[in-house]
Amino acid sequence: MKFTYQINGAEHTLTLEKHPEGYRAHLGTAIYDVKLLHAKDGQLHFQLDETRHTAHLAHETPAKRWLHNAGRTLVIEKAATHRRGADTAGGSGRLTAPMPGQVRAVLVAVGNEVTAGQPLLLMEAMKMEIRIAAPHAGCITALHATEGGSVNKDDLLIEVEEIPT
Amino acid sequence: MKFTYQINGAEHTLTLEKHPEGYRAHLGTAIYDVKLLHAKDGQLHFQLDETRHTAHLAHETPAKRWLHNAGRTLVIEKAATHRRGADTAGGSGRLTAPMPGQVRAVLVAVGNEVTAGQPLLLMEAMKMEIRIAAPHAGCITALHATEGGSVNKDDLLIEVEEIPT
Amino acid sequence: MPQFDRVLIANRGEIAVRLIRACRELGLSPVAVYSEPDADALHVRLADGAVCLGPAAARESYLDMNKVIDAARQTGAQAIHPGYGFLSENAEFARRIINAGLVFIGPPPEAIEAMGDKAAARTRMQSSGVPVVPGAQDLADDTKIQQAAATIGYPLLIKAAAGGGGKGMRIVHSAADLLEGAAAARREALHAFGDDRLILEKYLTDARHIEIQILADQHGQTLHLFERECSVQRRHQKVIEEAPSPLVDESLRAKMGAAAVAAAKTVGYTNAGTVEFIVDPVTRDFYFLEMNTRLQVEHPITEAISGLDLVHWQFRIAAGEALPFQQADLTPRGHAIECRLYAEDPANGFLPATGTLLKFSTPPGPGIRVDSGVESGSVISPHYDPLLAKIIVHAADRTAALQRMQTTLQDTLALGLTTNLDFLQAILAHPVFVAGEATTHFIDQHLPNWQPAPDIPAAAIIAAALAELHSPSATTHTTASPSQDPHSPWLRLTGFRMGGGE
Amino acid sequence: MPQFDRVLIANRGEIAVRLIRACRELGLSPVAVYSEPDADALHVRLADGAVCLGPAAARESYLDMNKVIDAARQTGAQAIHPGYGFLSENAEFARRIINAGLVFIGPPPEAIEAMGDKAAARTRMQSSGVPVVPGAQDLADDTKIQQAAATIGYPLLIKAAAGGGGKGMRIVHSAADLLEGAAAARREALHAFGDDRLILEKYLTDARHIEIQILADQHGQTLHLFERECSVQRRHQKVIEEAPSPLVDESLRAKMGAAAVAAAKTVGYTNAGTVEFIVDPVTRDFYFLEMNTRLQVEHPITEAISGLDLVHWQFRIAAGEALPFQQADLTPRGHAIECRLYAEDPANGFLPATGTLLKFSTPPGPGIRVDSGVESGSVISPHYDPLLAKIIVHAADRTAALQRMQTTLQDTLALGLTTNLDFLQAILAHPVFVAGEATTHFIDQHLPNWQPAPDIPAAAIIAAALAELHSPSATTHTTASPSQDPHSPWLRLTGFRMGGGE
Repeated sequence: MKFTYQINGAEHTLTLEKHPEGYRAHLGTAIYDVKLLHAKDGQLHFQLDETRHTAHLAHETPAKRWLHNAGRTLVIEKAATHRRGADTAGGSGRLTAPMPGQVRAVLVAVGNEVTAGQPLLLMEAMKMEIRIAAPHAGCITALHATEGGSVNKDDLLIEVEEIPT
Repeated sequence: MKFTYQINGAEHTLTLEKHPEGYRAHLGTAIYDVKLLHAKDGQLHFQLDETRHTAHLAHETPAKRWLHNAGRTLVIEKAATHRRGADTAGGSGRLTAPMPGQVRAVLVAVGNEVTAGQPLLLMEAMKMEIRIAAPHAGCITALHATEGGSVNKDDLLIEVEEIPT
Repeated sequence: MPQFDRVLIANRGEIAVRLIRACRELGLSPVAVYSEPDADALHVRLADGAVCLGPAAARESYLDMNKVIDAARQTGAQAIHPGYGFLSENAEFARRIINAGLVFIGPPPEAIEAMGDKAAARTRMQSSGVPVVPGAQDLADDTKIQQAAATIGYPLLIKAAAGGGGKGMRIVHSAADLLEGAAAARREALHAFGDDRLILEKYLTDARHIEIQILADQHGQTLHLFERECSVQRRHQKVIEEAPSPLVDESLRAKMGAAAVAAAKTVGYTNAGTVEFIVDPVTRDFYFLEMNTRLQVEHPITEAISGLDLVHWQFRIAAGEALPFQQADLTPRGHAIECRLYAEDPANGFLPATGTLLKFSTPPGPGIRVDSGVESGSVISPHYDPLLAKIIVHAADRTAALQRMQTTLQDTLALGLTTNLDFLQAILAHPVFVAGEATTHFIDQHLPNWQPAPDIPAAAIIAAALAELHSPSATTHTTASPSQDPHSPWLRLTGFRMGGGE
Repeated sequence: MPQFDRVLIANRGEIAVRLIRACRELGLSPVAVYSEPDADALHVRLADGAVCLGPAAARESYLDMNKVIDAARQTGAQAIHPGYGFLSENAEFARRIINAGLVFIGPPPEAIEAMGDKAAARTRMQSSGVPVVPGAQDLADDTKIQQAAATIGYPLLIKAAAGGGGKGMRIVHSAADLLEGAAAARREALHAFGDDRLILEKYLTDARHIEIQILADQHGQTLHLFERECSVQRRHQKVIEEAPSPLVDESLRAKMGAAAVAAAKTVGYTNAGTVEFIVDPVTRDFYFLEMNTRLQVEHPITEAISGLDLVHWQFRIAAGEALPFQQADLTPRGHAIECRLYAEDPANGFLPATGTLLKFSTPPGPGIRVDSGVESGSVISPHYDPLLAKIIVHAADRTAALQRMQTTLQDTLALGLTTNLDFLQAILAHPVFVAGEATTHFIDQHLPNWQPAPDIPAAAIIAAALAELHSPSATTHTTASPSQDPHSPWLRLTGFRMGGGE
C-alpha cells in the first residue's frame, strides 16, 4: 500500500507491507518494522523496530489531519487533495483576506499605482491590525472591500495588476 | 412524559410537559420551568426556573446511568429494570461473591452449624481480605467455592439454611 | 468576607474561568456574561447564572458598560470583577459601578484615571522621583511629533496616551516611517480607547521588560510581590513570562519594588496592580513604563513564587480585609514560567488563526498549572483575543522550570488550528533564552523568520498511514462531536440547544 | 547526572506515570514494565520502551524480581526505580539490582533490612533513644501472644513483623478475639511477605498518625522535610493526608524531625524515606511506629509545602549528588492536602469496586495537582490496588486549602464505578476534621455508617429525564469507546490491537 502526503509543503511517500507481526514500512531508503499496539480515541501507540511511539490525530476534513508526535504538531494532507488549496489561494495579484475580520481602512482606489510592500488595506481581527500590502508594484484594478465591512477568510479584497517596468 | 427512576434504593417519578421555551417538570408537588441550554459529550447544561445547572452522564448499560450533578455522583436506574437486580442477589442464605477475587480460605464444611456473624470464607481482592460471614445462625447446606479458586462477582459461594430455634 | 456574596464576572475566556473558580473557593456565587457566539462557552457553563449581553462585537457586548451593570442588577450581583482587557482599566466603568451601589473589584477610579493617561502618568512619576523613559507627551499635531522625534532620536516608540496592552503601539526606525506609524497608532488608539492622543518614547534596544506586582489594601498597606520578567514579546504582546527575573538580584529587586510601591502610593492605589519598567541589562537602570491598574494575564507566576492567591486577595481587599503580612514576610520561592498558547501562526507573521480546536489537552503533573478557557471542540472565532490557554510551571530553580516547561509543551495537544506551540518550544530551547539573556528584541533578533523544522519524523508519517489503514470511518465527514461516553445520548445530536441565549 | 540515562520503572498506576514524567524532565529515558492486563495502561503508553512481565497475578509479574531485572538488562536500563508497594521495600531486590551492576533508586539494602523487620527495628530504635510504642515482639506461639497481650492490655494492634502498608494488621479489642485476629494477620502476612511473624503493640485510641519525610544524600547529610499528618484512615489505609499537621507546632516539629533524622542515621539511610510516628494529641508524646524505606503515596503534599521535587532528588541522590541545602534553609510554606480517590464503596464496608471508568476528569486551576494512572475508559481490574488517583491541593493556609479541596472534589468526575468521592467530601465537611482534630479513629467514630445523602436533587432527576428524551442512541448498548475526534478512524475500532504484549 502506498501513501503520499503533503507535510509542510513537501511530499512524502510511504509504502506499507503487511507482515505476520504488523507491517514493514519503506520511507525513502529507510525500512522499519511496524507494530500497532493500541488505537483509541484518536491516539495511536505503535512500535518502530524496538522503540515505542505515540501519535494523536484529529481530522479537520477527510483529507486533512492534524497530528501530534514527539512534541510536534503537523498538518498532514493527502497529496491528491492538496492541489485544491493552491488553486483557491488566487493569483499573486489577487489579494484575499488571510482570516475573517473587519475592514478598518481601504488606503487605495481603483486606478492607483502602487509600489511593492505599500499598504493597501487594513483589517482588524482578534484585536490586531492586519496590513494587506502590495506583493509587487502595479495598478489597482479592482476593490472588493468596503471600510467597516466584514470579510471571511479567503474573500477576495483587492486586485493588483503588475505593470511591466 | 413520565419517567420513573431508582436512585439510592428509592423510586422517583417525574413528568415533563413540552413547552414553547422548553419543558415544565413536575416532581412530587414541585414544578420547575426547564430549558435545555447545551448538550454535548455527555454534558448537560440546563436552567431550572432562574438557576443554571450542569450534569454529566455516562451509561453503564442502556438502563443504568451514572450522573454527576452539584458535586454528587449518583447511579440512576430505570425503575422497570431495577427489579432484575434484586432477583439475582439470591436469598438471604445464598452467599455470593461481592466482587471478583480469589478464595483464600474456606472455614466451614457442609453440615457445620454456624452462628450469626461467624466467618465462613475469606476472599482476597485488590490486596484486601474480604470476610464472608453467616447472615444468621444455621447449617451449611452447600459449598460452591474451593480454596485458591477464582470467583466472579455474584458467583454463589456458600448456602446456609436457617434452623428454626 | 461580608459586603457581597454574588459577583458578576465581566469577562470571557480563561480569565473568566479562573475568576469563577476563585469565587467558588471563597463561597461566592459567580454570574457570567456572554456575547451571542459565547453562549456555550466554558465560563458560561461554570457560572450559577449568565446574562447575554448582545452580539459578537465587543462594543455591543463585553464593552457595553450599561449592559454589564444591568446584568449585575438583574442577577442580584453586588460586586463586579472586570478581569483584564475589556472594561478593566476604564475609570468611568469603575465609577458607574460604585455609583450604582455595587463593589468594583479593583482600584479606585481616580487611580485608574491617573495611570490610564500615559502622558499624565509620565509627568506624575517624574515629579515623584520615579525614573521614566526619555520621551515626550502632549503632541498636538504632526509637526510636534516630528520635532519631538528629532529630539528623542530613533528608534522610538509611538504609544497611545490612553492605551495599554500593545494597542496603538508602533516602533519607528527612521523619520521616513514616522508619520505613517503615527497615523496607524492613532487609528488603533481611537478604535480601542476612543482617544487618539499619542506619546513618544525612546525605544531602548536590547532592553528588558520587568514588572513589579503590587498588592495594596484599604488600610494604608502597599506591598510588592517581586518582579516578573516579560521580555519575550512579539508585536508588543508578551509570549513567555518568568519570575523571578534572571537579571534581577536582591538589591535591584528591593530598589524596583520600592519604586513600584512609591508609584502606587502616589495615585492612592488599592487592590492588585502592576508597575511596568524597562531595564537596561548593562547598567541595570530602570525606567517606569506604565502601571496596569488591574490583574495581569501573567499573574499566576507571581502566585507560584509568592504562595499567595492574587485573585483571592483582590476579593478580600475589595471586601475591606487588611493584608495580614508585611513586606519582610514575603520571599520568592523557586522559579515559575508562563507560556501563552496563542491561536496564531508564528511562521506567517503571527497571523491569528480561527477554527475549531478539535483536540486540546495538557499533561497533569507536579508544578504544572493550566489556565484555559477552551476545551476540545471549542470554536475559536475572530472576534476576540487569540489567547487559548496559559501554561504555567513552577519548580525549585530556573533550570528545573525550563525542563518542566519543555516536557509540558511536548505533551500538550492543540489540534485543529494553528498555534504557537512549536514556536514556544523553539524559544525555550534557544541558548539566549536558556542563558536568561533574552531582551524585548529576542524574537526579532534570534527567531526572525522562524519556520517549523523541515525534517518530518518517520514516526509521524507512519502514524498517518496507520490511521488511514485502520479507519473505516475516515471518509465520512461530519461536523458532529461525538461523546467520550460509549452510551452517550448525544452521539449524533450535534450542537443541540434549546432556548439558549435568552 | 551521570551514572544512568535509562531507567526501568518497576511499578504501575499513578506512581509509574509520575516517575516516567520525572524521568522526562531530567532527560532520562523511562522504560515501563507491565502485566498482561496492563498492556494498554497509561504508564506503558508514556514510556520509551515496555516489557511484558507476565500474567495479572503480581507474583508472576510485578513481584517477580528476576523478570524485572531481566527487563532492565534487555532494554539497556542502568537503573531501577521501584516506586512504592510491590518490590520497593524488598532488600533482596535492591541487593540483586546492585549485584547486577545496576543502580537501585532507593536506600541501601542494609537499611531496608534493618527497618523492614518491624521487630528488630523496634529494638534498634529503643537502643538509639527513639521512643517506641509499648508492645512486644518475638512471639513464637499463641501462648506467648496471649501472655504479651495480657501485659500490654486492650485494645491492641497485631502487625506483621515483616510487613507494612496495613497488610497483616488487626486491631483486637478483647482477649476473646485475640487468636482469630492473630491467625488472620498471620495468613495475610504470609501471603503478602512470605513471613508470618507478628508483633503486638498497644493500640493508642484517639492518637494521631504523623510522619516525617527524610532526604539523605550519600555524603553524610540527612535532612527532614517536616511532617505529614495521615490520621484519617480506613482499614489502616490512609485516606486523607495533610501537611503541615494541625497538631504540630515548631517546637514539636523540631523534636520529631530530630528523632526521625536520628532513626535514619542509625541504619545508614540514604535517599528518600519516611519515619512514621504515633502522637498522643493531649501530651504530644510521640512514638516510633516504623520507617518506610521508599517513596510514599502522599509525597506530593511535602513537595507542595517544601518546594522540592522528591522524585527528582531520589534520582539525583542515587546519581551521587550532594544536597545543596541545609536544614536551616528549609521552611514549610502554605498548607497542602491530599485525597486518595479509591475504587471502593464506603457505604458498604469499603468493598473494592471494579469495572470501567467511563468518565474521569478533574478540574484544572491554581494549586491543584492530580496524580493519576487512569483516564476515561480505563478498566479497573481486581488484581491491583484500588487507588485511582491522588488529588492534591496547595493554598496559603489550611482554611484556603480545605475550600480548594472541596471545590476540586465537587468538580471531579468519576463515573462508571463506585468511588469514595462523595465520602471524601463528607470527611472534609465534618466539623472534627475541619477543626484539625481528627484522630486515627475519626472514620470509625464520626462516620461509622456513612451513607450517601438520601435527598436526591431535583436537578439530577430532571437531568436524567432530559438525557433520555434527547437520546436517540440511548438504547444501543455497545462496548465500543468512541473517540473525542469527530472524524476519528477508531470510532468503531474497539480495543484494536496488534502484536501487543510481545
